[in-house]
Amino acid sequence: QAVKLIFEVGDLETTGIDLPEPKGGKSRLGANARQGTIGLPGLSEPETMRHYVRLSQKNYAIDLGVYPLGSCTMKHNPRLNEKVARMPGFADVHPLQPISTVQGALELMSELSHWLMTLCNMPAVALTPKAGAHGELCGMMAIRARLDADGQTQRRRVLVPESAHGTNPATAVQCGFTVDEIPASGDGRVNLDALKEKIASDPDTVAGIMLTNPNTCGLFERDIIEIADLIHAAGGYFYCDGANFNALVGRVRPGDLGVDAMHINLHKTFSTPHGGGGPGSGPTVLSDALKDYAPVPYVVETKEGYDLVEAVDSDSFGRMCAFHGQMGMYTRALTYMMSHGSDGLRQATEDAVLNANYVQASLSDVMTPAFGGVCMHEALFDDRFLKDTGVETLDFAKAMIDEGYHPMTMYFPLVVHGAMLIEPTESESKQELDRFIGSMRHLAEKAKAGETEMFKQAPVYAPMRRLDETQAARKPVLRWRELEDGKLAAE
Amino acid sequence: QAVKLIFEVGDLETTGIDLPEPKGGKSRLGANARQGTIGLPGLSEPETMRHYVRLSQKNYAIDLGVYPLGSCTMKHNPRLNEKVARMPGFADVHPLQPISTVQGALELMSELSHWLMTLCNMPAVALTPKAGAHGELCGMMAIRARLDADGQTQRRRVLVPESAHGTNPATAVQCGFTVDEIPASGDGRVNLDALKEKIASDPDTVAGIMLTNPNTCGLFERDIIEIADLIHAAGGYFYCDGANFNALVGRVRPGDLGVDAMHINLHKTFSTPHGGGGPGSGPTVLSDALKDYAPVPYVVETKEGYDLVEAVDSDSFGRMCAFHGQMGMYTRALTYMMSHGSDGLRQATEDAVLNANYVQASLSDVMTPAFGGVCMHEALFDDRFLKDTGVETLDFAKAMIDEGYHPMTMYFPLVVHGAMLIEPTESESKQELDRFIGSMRHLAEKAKAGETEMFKQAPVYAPMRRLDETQAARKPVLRWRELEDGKLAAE
Amino acid sequence: MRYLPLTDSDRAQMLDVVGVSSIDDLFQDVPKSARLSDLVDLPKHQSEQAVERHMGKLSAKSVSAGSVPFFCGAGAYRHHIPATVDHLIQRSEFLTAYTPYQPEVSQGTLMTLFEFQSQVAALTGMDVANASMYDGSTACAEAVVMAKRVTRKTKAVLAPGLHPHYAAATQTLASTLNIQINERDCRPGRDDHMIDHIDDDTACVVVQSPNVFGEIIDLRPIAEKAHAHKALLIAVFTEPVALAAITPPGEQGADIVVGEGQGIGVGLNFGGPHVGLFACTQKLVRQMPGRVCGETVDANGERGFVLTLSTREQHIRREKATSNICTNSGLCALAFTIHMTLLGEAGITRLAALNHEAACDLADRLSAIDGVELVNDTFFNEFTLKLSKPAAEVVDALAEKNILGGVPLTRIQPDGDAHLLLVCATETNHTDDFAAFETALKEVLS
Amino acid sequence: MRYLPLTDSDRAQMLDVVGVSSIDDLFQDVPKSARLSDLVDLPKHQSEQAVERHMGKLSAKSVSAGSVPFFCGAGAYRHHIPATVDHLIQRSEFLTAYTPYQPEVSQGTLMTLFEFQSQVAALTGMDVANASMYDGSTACAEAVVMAKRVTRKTKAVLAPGLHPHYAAATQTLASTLNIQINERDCRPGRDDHMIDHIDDDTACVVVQSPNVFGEIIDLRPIAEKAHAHKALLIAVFTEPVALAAITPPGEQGADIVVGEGQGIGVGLNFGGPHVGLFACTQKLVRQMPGRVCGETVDANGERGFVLTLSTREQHIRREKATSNICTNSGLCALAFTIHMTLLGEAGITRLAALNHEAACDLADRLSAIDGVELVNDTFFNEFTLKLSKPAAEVVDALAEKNILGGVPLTRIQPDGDAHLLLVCATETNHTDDFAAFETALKEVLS
Repeated sequence: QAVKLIFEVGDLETTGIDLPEPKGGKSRLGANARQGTIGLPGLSEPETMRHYVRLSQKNYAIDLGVYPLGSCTMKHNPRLNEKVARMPGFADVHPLQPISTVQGALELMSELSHWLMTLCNMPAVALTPKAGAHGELCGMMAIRARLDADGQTQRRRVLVPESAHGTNPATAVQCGFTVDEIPASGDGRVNLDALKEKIASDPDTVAGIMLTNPNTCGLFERDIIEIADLIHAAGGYFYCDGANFNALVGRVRPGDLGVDAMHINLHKTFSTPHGGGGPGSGPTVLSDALKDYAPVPYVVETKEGYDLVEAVDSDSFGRMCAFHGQMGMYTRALTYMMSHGSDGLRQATEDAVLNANYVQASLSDVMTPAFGGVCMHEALFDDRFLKDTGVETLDFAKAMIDEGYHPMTMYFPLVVHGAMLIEPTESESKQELDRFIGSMRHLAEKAKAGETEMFKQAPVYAPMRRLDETQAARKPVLRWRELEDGKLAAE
Repeated sequence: QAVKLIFEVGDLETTGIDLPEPKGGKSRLGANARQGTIGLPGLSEPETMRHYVRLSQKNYAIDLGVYPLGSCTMKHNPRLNEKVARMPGFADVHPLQPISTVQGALELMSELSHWLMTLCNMPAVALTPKAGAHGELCGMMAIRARLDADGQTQRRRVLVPESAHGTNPATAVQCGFTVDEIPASGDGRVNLDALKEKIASDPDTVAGIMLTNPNTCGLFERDIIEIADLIHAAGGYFYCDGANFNALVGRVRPGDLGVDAMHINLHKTFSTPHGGGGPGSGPTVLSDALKDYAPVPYVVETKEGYDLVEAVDSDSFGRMCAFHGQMGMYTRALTYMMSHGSDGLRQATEDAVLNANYVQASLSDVMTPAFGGVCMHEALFDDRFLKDTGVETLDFAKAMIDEGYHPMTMYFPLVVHGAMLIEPTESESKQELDRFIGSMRHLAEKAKAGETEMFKQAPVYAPMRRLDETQAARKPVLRWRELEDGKLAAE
Repeated sequence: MRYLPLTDSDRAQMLDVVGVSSIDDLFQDVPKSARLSDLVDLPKHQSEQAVERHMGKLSAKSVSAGSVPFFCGAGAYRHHIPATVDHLIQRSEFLTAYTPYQPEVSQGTLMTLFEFQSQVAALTGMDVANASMYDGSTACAEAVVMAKRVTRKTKAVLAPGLHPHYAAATQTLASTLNIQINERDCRPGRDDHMIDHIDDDTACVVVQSPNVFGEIIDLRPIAEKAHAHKALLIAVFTEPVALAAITPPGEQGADIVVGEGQGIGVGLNFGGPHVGLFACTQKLVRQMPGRVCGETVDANGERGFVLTLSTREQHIRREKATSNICTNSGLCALAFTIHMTLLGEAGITRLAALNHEAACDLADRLSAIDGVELVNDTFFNEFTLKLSKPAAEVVDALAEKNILGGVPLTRIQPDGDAHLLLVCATETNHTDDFAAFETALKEVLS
Repeated sequence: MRYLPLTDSDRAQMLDVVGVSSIDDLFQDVPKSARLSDLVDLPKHQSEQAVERHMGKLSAKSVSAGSVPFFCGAGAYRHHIPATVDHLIQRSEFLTAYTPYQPEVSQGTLMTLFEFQSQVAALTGMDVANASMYDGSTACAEAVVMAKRVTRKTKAVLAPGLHPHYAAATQTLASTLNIQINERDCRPGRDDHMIDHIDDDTACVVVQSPNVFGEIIDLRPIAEKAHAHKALLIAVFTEPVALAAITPPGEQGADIVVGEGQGIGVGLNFGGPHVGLFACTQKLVRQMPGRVCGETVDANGERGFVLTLSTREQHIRREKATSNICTNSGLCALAFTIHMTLLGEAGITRLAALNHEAACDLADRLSAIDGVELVNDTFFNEFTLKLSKPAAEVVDALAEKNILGGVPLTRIQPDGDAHLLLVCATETNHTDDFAAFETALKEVLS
C-alpha cells in the first residue's frame, strides 16, 4: 500500500506535541519577526508513529538479512552501543560546558584514542573528523600543512590508484592538490612500475599517495612497504584510506606499513550504525611526521585531569568543524571495542576474511572472480560469467533483491568490468552464508540458462519495482510544494 | 521467506552472551545438581537480532494500521509511557525492599488510585489484579466475602447476560458461583423482564449480576440504574465488567450507576500496550459495601509517608498474587492519564464514540448494523448483508487482511448472527477511517457481486495463507523436540 | 491533545454523517442523572516534558537496585538483561499487537510463543508448556485448581517451603472452590515432613525447589508417595536460572511444574509484570489453563503456528473453561524467549554457575560474622541466615547504610521466625558489593 | 564472543572449502614484518554488564545538562525531544540501513529524506535543500566553496557575528583553495559594517542571524549590496527553532542558507553528531554539495524516490565532484524530520514563542543584577551579557554552584571580549532554574 507524504496527511493546525500556552508578553525579535506561515504540516502522535513505522518497513536493513555491500562494511550493530550512547553523561552534555564538568566525556575520548592508536601503532589520532571523507580531508590537510611548513609548497601532486574510492581524488582536489592516477596491474594491485615512473617523472612535485589497503578489489597491497618507502624517499607522504581497516584490525597495524595518515570509519570498522547514510565518524591517525599539524580541538591530560586544546596556535592546521567531533559515535565505538577486546577484534577480522574467502570459493565455479587467489574481507567478481546472457550486473543485482537480499556493490571498483563486490563481514553465520551462496548460484544458473526476462523485470517482490533514475535527474523534483489553488502536490 | 525456529538455527555451544569464566569452586547444590543437557539452542547476538526482527515483520500492529478489534480497544501506545516505565525508580526496584526505600513507587500507586477512583466516583480501588479477568476475580471474590461475612452463604447464583464476555461466567464459576444466563432483548440490551423473573424465581440465592456497560453490542444499557436497584433490592451486588470503560471515561462515572465492583483494563482504557497478549492490569474499583474486603496488599498514607499493608487480617478476602501487582502498567497508565488530563480523557471518549458512530453510519447502506441507532465506542454488524453470497463472516474478515487491515472481532457477541464488532478507537484519524470505510464498502460490494472465491481464498497477501486450526487441535504439536537420531524436528 | 488525530472540523463533518447535531446526542442512552457535564476534578492535559519531569521526580524517590549493593530475592531476582532484549520487545510489531487470534498476520508472536513453550518445557524437563500465566504465584494457584479437576479430589498439600505469597494466592483461589489446604509450618528444613500429609484424598502436593529458604529439595520421594495415592506432584520454582543448575522437576516425577520466569528477560518492576511458567505432562495437556500455541500448516502447506486447544478457554467454553484467564504475559514471555535464545545452553549453564559461585562466596563471608548462622545445607543463589537480631531491624539498618541486604522472612510470613533473613547473590553483584555488605552487617550486628 | 556467529567447527569446514589449512594462509599477502602474531596490548573481551558498568562510571563523571539549571547555547541547543523520535530512529530498518543507493528496498529512508528536504526548504524559505551535511559549520564551509565555484571569484566576506567555529572551519577549507577571507572583528553590533567589505571580487558574504551574540540581523541590505556585486549571500543559523520566529533568510534575499539542525530532534551529544542543513535557490541546485533525494516513478508508474543529481558527487565525478562529502547525517536528519512532523506549523510556532518568552524573562531578571548589562537590542532565545567580571571566571564559579550558566565568548573566540557571556533559555528551563541562576549570579558578581 502506497504511503502518503506527511504533506498529504497533515495540516497546519494539527500538532503531535502539547506545549503550554505562551503568556504573550513583549517581543524582542525586532523588525524581523516572522510574518506569514512556514508551510509545515503537523501530524498527531499516532499518525506520526504509524507513518514512520510503515515507511521503515520499506527499507532493507542488516537486522533483516545479509547486506553484502563491498567497501561499506555492513556489520551487526549491537544495541548495547545505543544504550551507552544515550547515557546522560554523554548524550546530554553541552560541548561548551566548563571543562571541570565534562571530565567523563574527555576521559572517554582519551580512552578511545588509546585504543585506536594501539590498534594502528600510530602516535597520534585526530578525533574530530565527522566521517570518512572528512578524515581524508584531515589527513591530507595535515600533509599539506607539513609540506608548507617545510617550504615544500611546490608539492601539490597526489598519486591515486585508479581503483580508489571517489572520495580520494575529490578530497585531494578539495585540499588544493592535483590528482595523478596510477594504473592497476593485472593482479588488481598498484602497478609498481607505473608508480615508480609517476614519481620519477617529477619527484619534487609529489605530495604523497592516497592508497586504500586492502584495496578496493579486496586485495592486500603486497608491495605496500616498498610503496611507502618510495613515496617517503621522494619526499611525499603516505595517506592510507582506512575504509577497509576492518580486514586488518588486530592482525596488521598501519603504523608498521609506513602509513603517515589514515582515517578510521568508526561506522564501518567499529560498528556504529550507518543509519541510512550517517552520521559517521572518521578519526584520523597520524604519524610522527604529521602529528604536530593535527586539527583542534584535542584532549590532553594534565595534573588536574583532562583538558581540551581548542584554540588554534602552534602548528595545527586549524579547525575542521564546530565543537569536538562525533561524541555519539565515540561512545558506540569504544563500547564495541571493549566488548570485543583485543582477542575479539582479531577474531572478528579473521572471520570477516574467512567469510569473504568462503563466498569467493563457493561461487568461483559459477561466477567469475576478478582476480582469483586469496582475498581479504571482500570478494570481487566481474561480469564475464554473464557474457552473452543479456543479463548485466545491474540486472543481477536487482534479481538479488527478489531473492531477499540487498545487492552487493556494483560497478565498483572501476578497474573491473561490471564489478560485483561482496563483503559479507564477520557478522554472518555459515548458515546465512550458505543460503546466500545458494541464492547466488541459483541466479547465476538462471542467467546462463537464458532466463533474461526475469532479470530485466526484477525486482518484483520488493516494495517498489525499478525506479526511473533518469527522469529523476532530468527534471529534479526535490521537495513538496503547495499548488497555487491551495491544493498540495509535489512540485 | 520462511523463518526457521531457533532450534533449527542454534546449537548447544553457541551463545549470544559473554560471561566471565566461573572460578569453579565447591558446589552447594547437593545431590540434585543437574546432570546432562537441557536442550536449549543458543544463537549469537546478530543471529538473535535478525531472527526476531524478521519474525516481528510477520505481525500486524497498531503502529501499522487500523486494528478494529471490538472489545479489545487497540489504541495508540505512546512511547513516553515506555520511557517512564523504564525509569530506575520503577523498573529496577524490588518488591520486598524496605518501605522507606520505595516511597516513590508507593506514591505513584497512590496517585494512580486517586485518578481511578475519581474517574469512577468509587471510594476504593484494589490495584493488584494482573489482568481484566483477574480483576473480575477480585470483584467477585469481594462480593463473595461480603456475602459470607453477612452470613448469606446461600447466595451463590450470579446473573450473566448472554452477550457477556466469556470471562464473566468463567470467573463466576472460579469463585464458586453458579451462572444463570439472562437473555437479551431485541434491542441488544438486557431483557429487563427476564431479569426480574430470574430474580423473583429465588431472590435469596442471588449473589449478584455481572454486566458489561456499554455492553458487548456496543450499546449503553439504558436501564442500568434500574438494574442496579433491582439487584440491590434482592440483596445482591452489581459487578460491572469494565472492558468498555473507555466509552465512558470523563462522561459517566460507574459509581453514579450503582456499580459495586468494576475492573479497569489499563491495557485497554489507559493504553498500556497489549504486547501480543499481555501483560495486562486490572485494578478493580469497589463500592463502600465491598471496600473492606479488598485483597492485600494495598497502599496507605501515614504520617511518615506511604506504607503497604501486606498481611491478611481484618476483612480482606486475601492475597491474589505475589507482590503488589503490575507496577510497570501503573506507570504507563498514569503517564497516559496525566498526559491526557481530565479534558483529554473526556475528549478521547467522545472521539472514540464519534469514530464508531461514523463507521456505523458510513457502512449502514452496504452492511447490516445489528441494532441500528446510536452506538457507543463500537459498531456491531451482523451477517445479513452476506446472505446468499456464500461469503461468511470469517471469509469477510480474512479478506480484510488482504486490504491491509487486521480483521474486526468476529462471531462475538454470540447474540448476533455472524457478528462483526468494529471498534476504531479515538486513535484513528478521519483520513484513516475513510480509507477503512472504503475498503469495507469495497468488500461488501464484491461479496454481493458474487466474487465468493476471492473471499474463500483470502488472505493471499498476508505472510501466510489460512491456517489449518483443526489439524492443530487434533494432533497438538506444542513444542520442538529433538528426534532420536540426533536430528531436530517438531514433535 | 497530541494523541487525538481528529480536528474540530473533522468532528463537525463526522457528526453530520452520523446525523446528530452534537456529541451529547451520542450519549443519549445514558440516564440523565449519570451524565457528567463538567470535567472530573483532575488536572488538565500536560506536555510530555511536564509529565516526564513529574515521573522522574517520583522515580528518584525510590532507591533503585542498581544504585546500591543489592541482595534481595525471595521470588524476584535481579539479573543483567542484554540491551538486545529490551530493544526487540519494544518493536512496534511486538509491542502493539493483540493476542494472535488471526494467525495469518500474527506469525511473529505465534512463532515466538512456540519457541517459548519449547524452552520452558526443556528447562523444566516437562512434555509441554503453555504460553505463559500472569506470574508464578497465580500459575501455582491455577495448578492446584487443575489438579482438583484432574483428580476429582479436593485436598491440596502445600509444602512448608512454598513461598508464602504463592501459598496465599493458592489459598484465595482454593477457598471458593472447596479445596482444603493444610496448615503450613513455614520453617527451613521441613519439606520432608509433608509426605505425612499425603493420603487418598489428596489431589496434589505442591513443593518448591529451591524453596523459599533457598534449600534444594529432593522431589523424588514426594513424587513417589503422591503417585501412590493418585495425587499429582506440582513442582514450583521462583528462580528460573536455578533450573539450569539442578535436576529438573520433570526428571523427578513432577506432573505439573509452575514457576516464575521473571529472572530471565524481565526486570524487577517492583513486582510486576512478571511471567508465570506452566508446564505439564503430555497426558494433562487438555486440562491446562491458559493459551497454547501449536504447529500446523497453511493452505499452501507451509508450516505455521496458531493458538490451539481453545476449547479449554473461557472465550469458547465460558463457564466450563479450565480457567478464566484471558490476557497472559505475552510480552514478558517474548523477553524471556529472546534472553533465553541469547543465552542458549552454554550461556544459561554458565550464568547458573556464576550465580551459585556468587552465593557460595557471599554465604562464606557472611556466615563467618559473629551472630550470623547459615541455615542451609544446600542452595543455589539464595540462602537463609539466622541472625542474632531481628532481621527486619537489621535490614532497615542496612538500608540506612544504602545496602539492600535481603528480605526478612517476616516480610512475607508475618508469623515466621523473626531472626531469619533471606539473602540472594547473582551475577550482577560486584565483589565490592560483598565487601560492603559484610562490613555493614558486622557493624549492624555488633 | 557474542557478536561472532561462526563456531570453531564452522571455521574448520570453511577453511576446507577455501582450500587453505589455516587462517594465517589468508593473510599471506601481508609482508612478514607486518604480521602480528600476538594480540595487541589492550584488554580482552568483556561481558555486556562489565562494559556497561565501565561506561556508566564514565558517564557519571560529567554533569549532564538535564541534572542542573542549564543555559548554554552558542551553537548547540537543548530542547525537549519527544520519546517518539528516539524510538523511531532506533528501529532496525532505519538504524541499520545503508545509504539508499538501491531505491527499491530503501523507500523508507528516501521518502523521509524527501520530507526532510521539503521541511528544510520551507523553514528557510528556500527553493530546495539537500539531504543533510555533517553539521552547520561544515555546511557553511562547503557553501563558501560552492560560492567560489558558482561565481568563479575567490573572496569571501564573513560577518563579525558568525560563530567563530564556523568561521574557523570555513577558513580551514578555504585556505587550501585560495579563497581569501577577511579579518573578522568578532564583537556585537558589527554585522552592518561588513557591507563595506563587499566588492566586485567578492564571491560571497556569510552572515549569521540570529548571530553568535543572539542578535537578529536584517539581511536585506546585505543581500542587496552582495547581489549588486554579483556575490552570493550565504545566510547562516545555528538554532533552527529561531527560523520559526524570524523572517526566513529566503525572504531576505539569501542565495544559500546553511545552518545547524540539531535543535530539532537531536540531542546535545557533547557536540556531535549534529545535522547540517543546506538549502539554496533552484538556480544553484546543480552546484550543491551532498546527497539529494528526488521524486520519480517505478516501472509500474508508482511514485517513488531516488538519490539523484549524483553527477555532482564524488562517487561518480571523483576529482570533479562538488565536494568530497559521502556519508552525511542521515539518522539525525530522520530525527529532525520526525520531530518536525510532530511539531508541525502549530507546534514549531508555539515552541519558538515559548523559547523567546523564556529568554525575555531571563534577560529581564539577569540584566537587573548589578554588574550585568544586556548587550542585545534584539534576540530570539539567546542573548549576550556584559559582566563586571571576566565571564570565564563567572561561569566556573557558577559551575561550582551546580549551574551551567552559559558560554563565555572567549571559550569560542579566545581574543574576544572577556566580559561577554552568551546565555540561552529554552522551553526546557523551569522557572526555578531562572531563580537559581539569578541568585547564583548575584552572589558570584557581588
